[in-house]
Amino acid sequence: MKFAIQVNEGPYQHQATDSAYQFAKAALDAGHEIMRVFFYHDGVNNGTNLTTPPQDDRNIVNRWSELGKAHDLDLVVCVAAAQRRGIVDEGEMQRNGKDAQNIADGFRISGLGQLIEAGIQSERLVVFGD
Amino acid sequence: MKFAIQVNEGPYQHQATDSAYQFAKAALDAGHEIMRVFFYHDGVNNGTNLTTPPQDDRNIVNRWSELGKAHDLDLVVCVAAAQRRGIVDEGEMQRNGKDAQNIADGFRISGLGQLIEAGIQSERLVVFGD
Amino acid sequence: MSTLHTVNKSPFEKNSLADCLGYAKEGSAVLMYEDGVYGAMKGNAVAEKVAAASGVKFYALGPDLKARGISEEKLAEGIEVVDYAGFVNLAVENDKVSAWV
Amino acid sequence: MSTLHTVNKSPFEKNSLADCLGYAKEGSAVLMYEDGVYGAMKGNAVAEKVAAASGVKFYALGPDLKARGISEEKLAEGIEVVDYAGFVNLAVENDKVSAWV
Amino acid sequence: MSETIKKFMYLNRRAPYGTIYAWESLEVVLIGAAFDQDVSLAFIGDGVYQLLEGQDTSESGMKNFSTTYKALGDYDVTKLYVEKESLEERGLTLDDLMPLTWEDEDDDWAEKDSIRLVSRDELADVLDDQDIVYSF
Amino acid sequence: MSETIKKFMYLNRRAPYGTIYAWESLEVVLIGAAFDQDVSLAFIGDGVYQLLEGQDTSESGMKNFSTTYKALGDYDVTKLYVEKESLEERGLTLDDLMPLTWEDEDDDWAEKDSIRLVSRDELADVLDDQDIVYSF
Repeated sequence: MKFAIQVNEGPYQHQATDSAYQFAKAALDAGHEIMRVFFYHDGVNNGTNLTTPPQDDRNIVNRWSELGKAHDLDLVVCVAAAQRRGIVDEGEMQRNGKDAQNIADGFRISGLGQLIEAGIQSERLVVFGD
Repeated sequence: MKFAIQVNEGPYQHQATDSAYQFAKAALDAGHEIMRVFFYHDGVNNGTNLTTPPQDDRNIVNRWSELGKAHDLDLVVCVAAAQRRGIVDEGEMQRNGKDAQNIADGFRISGLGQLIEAGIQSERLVVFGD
Repeated sequence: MSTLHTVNKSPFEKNSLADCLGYAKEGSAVLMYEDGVYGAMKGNAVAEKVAAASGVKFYALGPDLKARGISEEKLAEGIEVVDYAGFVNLAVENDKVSAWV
Repeated sequence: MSTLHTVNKSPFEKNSLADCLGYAKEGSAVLMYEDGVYGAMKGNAVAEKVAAASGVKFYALGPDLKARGISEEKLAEGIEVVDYAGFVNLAVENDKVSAWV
Repeated sequence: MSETIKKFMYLNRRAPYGTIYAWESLEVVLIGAAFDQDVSLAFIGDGVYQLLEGQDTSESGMKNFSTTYKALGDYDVTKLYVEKESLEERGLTLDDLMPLTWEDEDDDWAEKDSIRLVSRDELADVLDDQDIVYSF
Repeated sequence: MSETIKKFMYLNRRAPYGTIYAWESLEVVLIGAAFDQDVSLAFIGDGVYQLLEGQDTSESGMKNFSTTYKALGDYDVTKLYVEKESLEERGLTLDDLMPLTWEDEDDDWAEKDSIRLVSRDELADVLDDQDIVYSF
C-alpha cells in the first residue's frame, strides 16, 4: 500500500517525529511504499544538519537521513514553514541572503503543493503531531 | 525590580516567545531591569539567524536581537537544548565539527547554570511556554 | 506569600486552568493570557468554576482578548482587563509568579 | 467507511480522546499511542468513557506502554496491544486515518 | 479535471494565535484549492474560535489572518462545517462568528452561506464520508 | 554557603516521553543541585507518571531517563512531593512508583524516603512557601 506521512513537530521536544519514524520503518519493513514524508510546522526542524545530540541518545535527524537513503524516500521540508523557522538549503540561502545553509542529507525544501499531492496520490495519509 | 525570563518554545509555532517579548518590553519601558532571558527547550530556536518570515509578519528573531541591543540584554541559549536542536555558534561549530553556525546577533550559548543563577539573582522569574 | 498564577491555555483544550485553581490560595491572582483568555468569557462551561474560586482575583490580558475577538461585554463578572504593563505590575505586586504552562 | 482514529495525548491533560470518542462510529478503531496510552489503563477516571464507546475497538501501542511502565495487567478490558507493525496494519485495514493531534 | 477527485477534510480543533496551527492550516487550504479536489473544512472544539468576528491583533503584535477566512469563497472553498455542540459549550452562537459567504456561479452568482452549522452526529457522518483527513 | 538561599520549586505536570519537558526538567535539577539552594520537586497531574516503576524504552527508541530519579538522593535532592489526588484520579498508588530514597548524613546515614505523599491542600501550602517556581 502507498503511504504518505506528515510530521508536525521538531526533534526531541515531542515524540511525534519518533513515532513517525518508527511507523515509517515498520511500514517499509512490511513491504509498503512511502511516497513522501512531509515535514510541516515545527516538523521542518527535523531537517537541520546542525544537531549534536548526546551520545547516549538517538540521533533523530541522522535516523531520518539514513532511512531516506536506504529506501530512497522523498523527505520534503515545507518552504513556507522552513522560512519562518530557519531551515535553509543552497537555493534558499542565496534567495534570502543568508550566510549559511543547514539542510540535512536527503531532505529537500519544496512547497505545500507537495503535501496536497501526497494526499491525492497516496492511499493513506498518516499525521504525527503535538 | 530585577526580572529573569525563561522562554520554552521556538518562534511562530507557539505564542510563548511573543508573550515573553511583549512582557520584556513592557518591563523595560516601566524602568525594570531584565538580568537575563534564558531560552530553553525549543526556545533555543529563537536564536537562529536563518529565519526569513513573510514581510507582512513580525520578525521574532530580529525583534529579540534589537531589544537585546537597545537594552544590553543577556540573551542566553541553553547549550544542551541547543545541541539537540541545532543552534550553533563559532565555538560549538568547531567543537562538534559542523560546517556552519547559525546563532543570531546578540544571543550567546551557555550552560543551564545560567538559569539557576538567574533564579537566585533575580527577584522574579517569569516562565513562558506551551 | 502571594502568588501570580499565569494560565495560557484554553480551559477546553488543556487542564491548566483547572490545575491552577486547585492551588490558587486566597489573596492570590490569576492572569489568563494567550489562549487562556477563553477562560475569562461568560456563559460557558468554565465560568462557574472561575466564579467559585473565592478570594482569588482574576485578570485577563487585553491584547490577547482583542486578538481573539473577545470584547469586554463578553467577559465574566469580576475579570479585570490588563495590558502588558499591567502584567508586569502583577508580577511585581505578588511575591512570585507560577506559570501553569 | 471505517476509520482508524489515533490519539497521542493523555486524556487527563488534553481533550483529544474525548473529542475522538465523539466521532468514532461503530466499526471504527481507536489507537492510543505516545502519552495517549494512559487512556488505556484500568481503574482511572477515563476507563468508563472508553468502556462506554460501543462498537469501537481500542488498541494501545505496546512500545509506548512499556516506555511508560504500564504492564498489560494494568490495562482496561478490551484493549488490544499492538506494535508498530500492528499500527501499520490498522492503517491498512481501515479506509483512512484520522489523527486527533 | 484531474484523474482523481478525493474528498479532502481539513480538521481544525485549535484556537487561533496561541499556536500557529490554525494559520498554517489555512495556508494548506489556499494552496490545496488549486488542485480541484472536493474540499471541506470542519471546526470543532476550540477550532470554532478561529471564526470569531472582530479579531484585532494590533496590540499583541501577532499576524491577523482572520480576513483570509473571508477569501475562501473566492477559492471555491465553500463548505465550512461548524459543530453546534462546540459553540454551545463555549457560550457562542452563529452570530458571534464572521459571516462567510460564496457566490454560486451555477445559480446566477447568488450569495450563499459557507458556514454549515451541524450537530456532532451530523459532522461524524460527514467525516466518515471523507477520503482523507488533514489534522491541525 | 552562598549568600542567598532560596526555596526552589521544580513543578512537574507532564508525562514522560510524549514530550521532553520531564527530562530537560531533570537536567535543570541536576545542574541546580550544585548551587546549594533549598530544592523541592512537585509531581502533580500527569507529572506523577514520571515516577512509574518499570519504564523500558527499548522498543520505542526513546532515551530512558527514569533511573535519573533514583540518583537524585545522591545530589541531595530529597524532597519529592507527590500529590495524592493526582495518583488517585489515575488509579495509581505509591506502590506503582519507583522507590526513591536518600541517606541522611545527620542520622547515621539512615535510608529515608524521598517521596512525600501529600494532599492538594498540603501541597498548595508548600508551593505558597516557595521563593521561585520553575514550571515544566
